[in-house]
Amino acid sequence: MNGAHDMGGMHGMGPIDTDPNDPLFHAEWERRAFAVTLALGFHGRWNIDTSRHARENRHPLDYLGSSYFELWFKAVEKLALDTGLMTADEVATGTPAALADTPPPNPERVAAILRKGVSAKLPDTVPPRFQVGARVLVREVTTPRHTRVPRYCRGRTGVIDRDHGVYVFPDTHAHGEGVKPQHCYSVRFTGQELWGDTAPARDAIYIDLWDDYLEPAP
Amino acid sequence: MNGAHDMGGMHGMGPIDTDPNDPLFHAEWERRAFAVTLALGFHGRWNIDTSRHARENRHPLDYLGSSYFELWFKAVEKLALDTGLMTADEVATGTPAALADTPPPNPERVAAILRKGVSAKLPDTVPPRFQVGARVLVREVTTPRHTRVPRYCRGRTGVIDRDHGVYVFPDTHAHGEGVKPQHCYSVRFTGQELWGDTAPARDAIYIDLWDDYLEPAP
Amino acid sequence: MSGHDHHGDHDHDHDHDHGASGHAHAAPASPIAQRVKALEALLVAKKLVDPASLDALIDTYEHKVGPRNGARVVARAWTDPDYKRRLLEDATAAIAEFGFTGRQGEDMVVVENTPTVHNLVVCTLCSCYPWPVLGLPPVWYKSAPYRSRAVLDPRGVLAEFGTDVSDEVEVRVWDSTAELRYLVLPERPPGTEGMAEDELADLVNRDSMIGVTRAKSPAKPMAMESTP
Amino acid sequence: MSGHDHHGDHDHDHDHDHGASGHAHAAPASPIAQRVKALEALLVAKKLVDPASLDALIDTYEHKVGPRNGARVVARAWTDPDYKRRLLEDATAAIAEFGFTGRQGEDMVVVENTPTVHNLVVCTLCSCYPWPVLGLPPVWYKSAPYRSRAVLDPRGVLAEFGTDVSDEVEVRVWDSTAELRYLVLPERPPGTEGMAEDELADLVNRDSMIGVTRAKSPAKPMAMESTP
Repeated sequence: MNGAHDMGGMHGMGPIDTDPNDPLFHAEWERRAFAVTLALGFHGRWNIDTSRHARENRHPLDYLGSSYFELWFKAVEKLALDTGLMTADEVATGTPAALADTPPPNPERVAAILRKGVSAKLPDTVPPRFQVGARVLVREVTTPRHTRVPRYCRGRTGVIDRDHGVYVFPDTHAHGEGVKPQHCYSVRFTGQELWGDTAPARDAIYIDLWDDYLEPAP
Repeated sequence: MNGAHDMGGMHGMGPIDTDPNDPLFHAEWERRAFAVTLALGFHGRWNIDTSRHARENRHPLDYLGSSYFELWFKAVEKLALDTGLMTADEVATGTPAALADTPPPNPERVAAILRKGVSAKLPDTVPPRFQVGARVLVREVTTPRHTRVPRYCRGRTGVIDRDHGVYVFPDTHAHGEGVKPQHCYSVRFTGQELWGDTAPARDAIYIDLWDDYLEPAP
Repeated sequence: MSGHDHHGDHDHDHDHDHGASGHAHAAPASPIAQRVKALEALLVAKKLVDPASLDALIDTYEHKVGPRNGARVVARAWTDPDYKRRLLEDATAAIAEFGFTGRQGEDMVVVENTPTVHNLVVCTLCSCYPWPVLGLPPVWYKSAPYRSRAVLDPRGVLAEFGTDVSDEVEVRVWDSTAELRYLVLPERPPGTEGMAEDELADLVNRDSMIGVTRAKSPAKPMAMESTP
Repeated sequence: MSGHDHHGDHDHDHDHDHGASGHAHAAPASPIAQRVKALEALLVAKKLVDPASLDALIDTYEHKVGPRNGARVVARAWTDPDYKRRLLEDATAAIAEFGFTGRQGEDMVVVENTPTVHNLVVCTLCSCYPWPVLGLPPVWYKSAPYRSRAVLDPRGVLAEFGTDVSDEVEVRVWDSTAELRYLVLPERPPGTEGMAEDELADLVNRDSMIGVTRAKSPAKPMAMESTP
């Protein structure tokens, strides 16, 4: 979706708070929202792409006006409701109507899950559509659904810098439509291609883009 | 500037309130903010492009979180301060430190000013860079300053549909750098050029663009 | 307003809200209302604005200049082929024949709806709108939902206004990014043969000249009751 | 937070705020704090989450996993050319040699700063960040000012962090739009010849591995006082 989360290139957002001692959490509820988000994810009812879409899919005022962990909280609450992990009635009353089928992972199991991670890399069974060095044009992808191609590079031409291999395709994965295996590349764009002649001649932006976002440059 | 005002193509803004009986003004202060904005403009201390930039040049949360006449009010207050029509001290105390040099126009004079308007059209002394029917590419113009080329058409190709003649160029005019006379055209873009293959094949978007925004399509 | 409804100011307007005593009972003023009032008072005290002129400005655009102007232009174009030709060739001059000129309508373009083309006007970057023929824009025209989607999904926007446009019809969206102001010339509704210009003008509402709706159809004559 | 400062929650953290009685005096909880608490309580009651696991998750990412991990990787690369080669060729495997693996670092890429290239990492679309080597991202990394400008004006962003990059140097910005996670290998500071890996790791701070700063220079030896 073309939402407020797609921020690359916006003006007017103000200065960066560069304080190196700014804490990671500013309140206890942020810690808990963070932990609850990870812990509920262990049930496997949604994937990272679904989760990202739940955070970004909101009115720009809501997105920009919410702190980061507020967005996490709003998203995990919605995901838990949408997937039936809990019901609106339970949230309203604070009382469980049903208990979990399977016990949640204990700390040891959690540590193992974190160490292992969930790679989005898939077996290399699909040929790449582009070779390193190829000039590619980023297709216009306008969709109200989840996508990972930023607006600021659409319609622009870059060069394949490296082929990361085959990865899960977020545009389908976020919506329960499978992983659609395809190559993901780091594509190099000059700053001037993206921002015009006033950009420094030596700047380049590298963006990770999937086969489905790209076509051969004319 | 790439600000929240440049809304074409955004998702997530919610439904349109299509009620045909929705009033033009929702409170008396909106009427007064509207009238004060027009009346102060009669002093000629700023032009419409300066005024538009004063409205749009703010944090996206401020822009999206303000009602339309709130933006007008914030802008006219800033313009009056920036141009010295009033001082911050006068605003703080509510007491005039100095009176206007010239009396403001009375209602009869205002009516005449409104009837006459201020055309941005200039004498046809500059040749057009493009002919009707020419294919043009919209240049990437990224600037923190005022510009009227929407992000959604930058880097895209269209066709000159009509030549409106020579007009004031807002990108310089907004910043007190003169009118830079040049042709302004209505440029036709297909919906698919702007939004991709999923757009209806028969849709077209016409955007008014100046010579400086365009180059011949390759 | 440009954002969520709850960010707009939908206070009831107390201008004409008289209680039993015959006096207005105003709610406490909002912070923005207070700031606007203070600014106006300062500017009046500094003699930078004439209070009578402020009232005249409001009266002009709230009550005098409005879509009725545009409707007269449209009705004339429907009934006078020569006027229609002039209107499409040089809209500014043709509209000036009615005396509709000036601010935010200095340079006009009229785009014609036909059986194969439907036009829609928007200003994605702010709220440019042809004041001399339509008055001030409605809130929705200035709002984020319309400005964001009119160029992206015009058929969806039209559907929201209850306007169904066939896939065979080309939809043209005009984004008012410059100082040209656009007026849509709606199609003349069927069943209006022989109607006078004034009657026709009654069928032309504001939204049809922005292009989000069609002109109204004439009221159907009442079916005669059969006598028992 | 993603917007203005005043939209973030900068409540003082009362965890360790003990009064004379030895008990914490908490301020009244904010609405969001109450909602989070209520959700957690419900999920615990439903046995969907294990309270001990929640505590462990927080402890892991607040205290155990952090930039010190990345610093060890960098210091090794500075001192072991063979390790550096492996790190640039297959970052995931080379980093796993330290046992730094897993969530949000499953597939790593390391980009090297040189006298002619300066790298900077951002995630414009959300806040992707290499957790196993850097821990959780700082607030500014997740915020609108950084995400909007890192790709548009990287030199301006670097200047805001006090990092001056010569016009002769190519600035490369890596936008983490996919599941690759990027770590910058900073240049080894001058004056560190002969320093041990552990000492070198002390010079490698978080921001230098995101690419917004350089690694720290070693503290200058104290000038010896001349005896009177």
